[in-house]
Amino acid sequence: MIKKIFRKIFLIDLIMGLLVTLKYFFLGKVTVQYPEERLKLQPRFRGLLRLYKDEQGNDLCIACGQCIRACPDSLISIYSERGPDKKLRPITWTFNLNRCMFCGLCVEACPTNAIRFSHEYELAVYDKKKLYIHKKDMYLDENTRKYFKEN
Amino acid sequence: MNIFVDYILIPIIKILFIITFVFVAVLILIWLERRFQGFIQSRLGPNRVGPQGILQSIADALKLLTKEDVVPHQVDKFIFNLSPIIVFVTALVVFAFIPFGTDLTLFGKKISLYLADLNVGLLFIIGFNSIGVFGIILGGWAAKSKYPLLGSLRSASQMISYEVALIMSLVSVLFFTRSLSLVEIVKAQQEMKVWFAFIQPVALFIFFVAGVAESNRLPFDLPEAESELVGGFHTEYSGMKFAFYFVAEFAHILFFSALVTILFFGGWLRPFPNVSWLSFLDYIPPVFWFLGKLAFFVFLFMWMRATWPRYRYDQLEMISWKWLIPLALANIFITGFIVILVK
Amino acid sequence: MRKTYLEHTKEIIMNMGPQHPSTHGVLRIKLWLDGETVVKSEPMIGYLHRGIEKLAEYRTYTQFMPITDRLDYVAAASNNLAWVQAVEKLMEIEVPRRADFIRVIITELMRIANHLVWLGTQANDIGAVTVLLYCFREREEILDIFEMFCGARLTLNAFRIGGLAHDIPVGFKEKVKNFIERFPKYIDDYERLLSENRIWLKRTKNVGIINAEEAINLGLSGPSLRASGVKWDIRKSNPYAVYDELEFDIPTGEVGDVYDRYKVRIEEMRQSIRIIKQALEQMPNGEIRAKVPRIIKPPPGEIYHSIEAPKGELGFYIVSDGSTMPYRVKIRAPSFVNLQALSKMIEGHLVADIVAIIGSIDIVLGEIDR
Amino acid sequence: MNNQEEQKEIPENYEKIVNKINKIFSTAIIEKKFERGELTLTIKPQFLIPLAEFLKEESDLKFNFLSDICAVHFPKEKEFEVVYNLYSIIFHHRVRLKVKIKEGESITSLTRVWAAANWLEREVYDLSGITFDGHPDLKRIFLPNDWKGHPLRKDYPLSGKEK
Repeated sequence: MIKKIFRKIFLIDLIMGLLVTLKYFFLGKVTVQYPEERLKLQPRFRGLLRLYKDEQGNDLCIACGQCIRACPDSLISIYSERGPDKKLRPITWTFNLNRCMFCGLCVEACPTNAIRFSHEYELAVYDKKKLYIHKKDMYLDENTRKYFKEN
Repeated sequence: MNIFVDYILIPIIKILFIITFVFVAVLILIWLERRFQGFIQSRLGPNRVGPQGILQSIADALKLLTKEDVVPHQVDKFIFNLSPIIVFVTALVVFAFIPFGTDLTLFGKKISLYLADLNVGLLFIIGFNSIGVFGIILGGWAAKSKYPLLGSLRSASQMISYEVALIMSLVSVLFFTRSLSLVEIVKAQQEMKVWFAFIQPVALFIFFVAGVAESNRLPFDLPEAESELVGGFHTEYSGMKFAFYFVAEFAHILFFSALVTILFFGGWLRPFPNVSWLSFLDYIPPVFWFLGKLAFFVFLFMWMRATWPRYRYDQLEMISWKWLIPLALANIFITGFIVILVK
Repeated sequence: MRKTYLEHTKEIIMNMGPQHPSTHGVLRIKLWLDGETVVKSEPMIGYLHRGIEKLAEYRTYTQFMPITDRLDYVAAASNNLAWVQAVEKLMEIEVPRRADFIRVIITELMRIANHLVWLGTQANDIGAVTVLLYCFREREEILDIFEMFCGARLTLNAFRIGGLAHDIPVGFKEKVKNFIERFPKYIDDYERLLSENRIWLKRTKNVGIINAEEAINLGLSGPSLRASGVKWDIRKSNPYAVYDELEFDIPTGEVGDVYDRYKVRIEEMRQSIRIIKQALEQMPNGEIRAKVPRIIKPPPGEIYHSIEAPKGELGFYIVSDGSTMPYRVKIRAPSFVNLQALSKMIEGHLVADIVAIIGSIDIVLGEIDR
Repeated sequence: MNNQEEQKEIPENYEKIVNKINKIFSTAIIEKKFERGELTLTIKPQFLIPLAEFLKEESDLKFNFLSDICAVHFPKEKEFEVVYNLYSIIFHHRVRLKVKIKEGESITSLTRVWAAANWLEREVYDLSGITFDGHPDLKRIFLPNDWKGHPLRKDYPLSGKEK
């Protein structure tokens, strides 16, 4: 009982709280200064959807439409034609980044691994039309990397 | 000595000095609080504007200056504009009587480091301080919307109850000084060779708690409790008027830390004034002692803000009426009794 | 509370929300105030109503999965788990044990993350601003673990009907083990900052009391109900996944005030640590997904499956007509029913207590408004 | 909905519930079904309140927790199925009561038996348009008060201008 009164009079519980905050005062920061320092992304990070080509440079995508059916909001639209070698190739491949929630169902549904998530997460644009990404901007190379940056 | 120099030039310089001191101190205080709280929360405070973010509060001030001064239509114009001024002026005026240090001899002229030495200094300060409450009450009321109304009502009752506790704790200190002027109080501590804090620990505790409540700082910051009343009494203010309130709040902190150092920790006296072998401490000019102690108490204000939760409105009143005031009264009787015994 | 009303004073009707710093989302409460004490209150919701149950009727069972993430966006994994297990129960699919263990680990980690968000915002509403930052610092580590596991930090969408989307990556176990060892120390820090603090005790003791019968009658569930002394946790009473093989105990309070709810949730975080530790040790090898047809067409019928979400009993009632899209999905959201008990808890308290009580029942508006 | 095999064998603890109900309300249960470990009883609307009170108060049934109320709309038969999911915290077992009502009919409110029903019924009223008589303040809970139509009906227009 005495200990309780002693604690109550000399505000021990309040001082204990102060000591905790003082401890963290000296323990140093945990935050990352965003534009200069950046966090390391895990390999499975789901960034922007990108279209990939095989070694010879033609599309991996065989325009089967699995991804269109898998997507909850069907944000991908493909117009395809039979190429000279009778195989279906996509002519236009538009992706509506506007309503994409990065759920990854399309990547999982694609039989030929043609679409995968890149590690880009700075996807802000000034005008909405840029969010409807067309085939030429879907590949991951130097000019598309600037696609989101230069605005 | 001609009148001009003594009664006009030097006071003006002192006034300018005090105003710049208060403004610069407040700006640094704002920046320091955000940095300090940041480090406690294991993050960096503002560090973008200027080296280590020092110019951050200047940037804030400029932003507030250029921000559009919104005056909601249903507001009572005159009082709405008047109340920030009241708060700001009272917060500034009280600094006139704070003695920063002993007299300074510059170009052969003895200059006292305080603007005026009223023999009723302390009474004047406390009186002026309670006028500041009007600013908050009128400000909240004039805004004519529900949240500021609640905020201002809360601040009214909080101020009154803690004003009583404040003054009573001072009374027990004044037994030993026999004069209300702050300079005399420090001199009294010098003669008695001991700080009042060691004689009157209870009064110190009450005074400090009441000081925190007066300046609306965290354990008692009901009137502008963000999480409950959105913005408390200054919800409707924006731009320069809001800056007045903000500066006034920090000026209050500065003022109460100064008062605590003067009344309880010997304004500009070096620690343990009577201990002879500590005399090498005399080389440090008295002003630094005063500012050092001031900084410690300001640090304490910020530390409390970062750590403790907030009291509820009625608990706040209960503490003052049921705990602080009876304690202060008992303290007065005991000290009075002891003083008579000693005489 | 003043019992006698003077003739000329009338109650002021105050509007708290929908944008208010402490209503945890777009909740609006209409308050009839007498001075500062609440006479009557009526929560108004619907500001975040997206018609998720209508959406469900026009999407296949796998397509609806990412939308369940958006229900209780603070604890997305438990929504996924409830949905996935409901469909598995409907189609009577047997999930491999390894998948069940990983699901338990992820949902328990999400429970800790949810309680951290709750503790941070609750403490911040009552005034202790630093606890919020400490909680989010620990939560950051959990989100990194999720990012490593499935690539997304908040809306995981990592479970699939019949198992998991993909197996745990290399180094996942070490990262989780590392987190578990350090985490109890952090909880002790929060306790030292808050549990004995007299201001915290004054603000939370005997505030927003609700006794056991009233709570059960009002449909309260989860930590808020256990704080009133009812020992009911779906993980123990109707075990799902592998909870029956793991031992942990269910913390309960006595009075059912804000302090008890605080104590119960803090203790629950410690129990989750125990669960994760056991699950990590006992996790068998093996494949992570059952043989599931590509297009999922459950037999016609109905199913009601509920799990112990961090906020209470989260249930999915699915009526299927044999097609690939559910005929009707009803989501029993714990926050929705818990919020109903709010007006009973608030009566007679001050404005400052409302903030503490809202924080203590831990509501998320995404789940309330659906 | 067709139910395939007629009388699947009901495990004895659920059988106990059915017998207890039949003993008192002999004609209440229209159809009982036991599927995937869940007992579903379709009952006549007028027996709703007495049966609910019985299930709640009965010593060894104690369904004191109303989990969920849901309305399923069948436009072909032009009827609604109001589904009550009950749970007993003491005995950890669940039962589901179903009541079939025609469109436009109303149903008695259960707020007298379980207070939890208050908002759940308001939600069903708001989204499916079934009125519950005896409900303390039956008004819309999610949608604005002047909203026309009830979204969760199957015949609710999915697009087009608001009429």
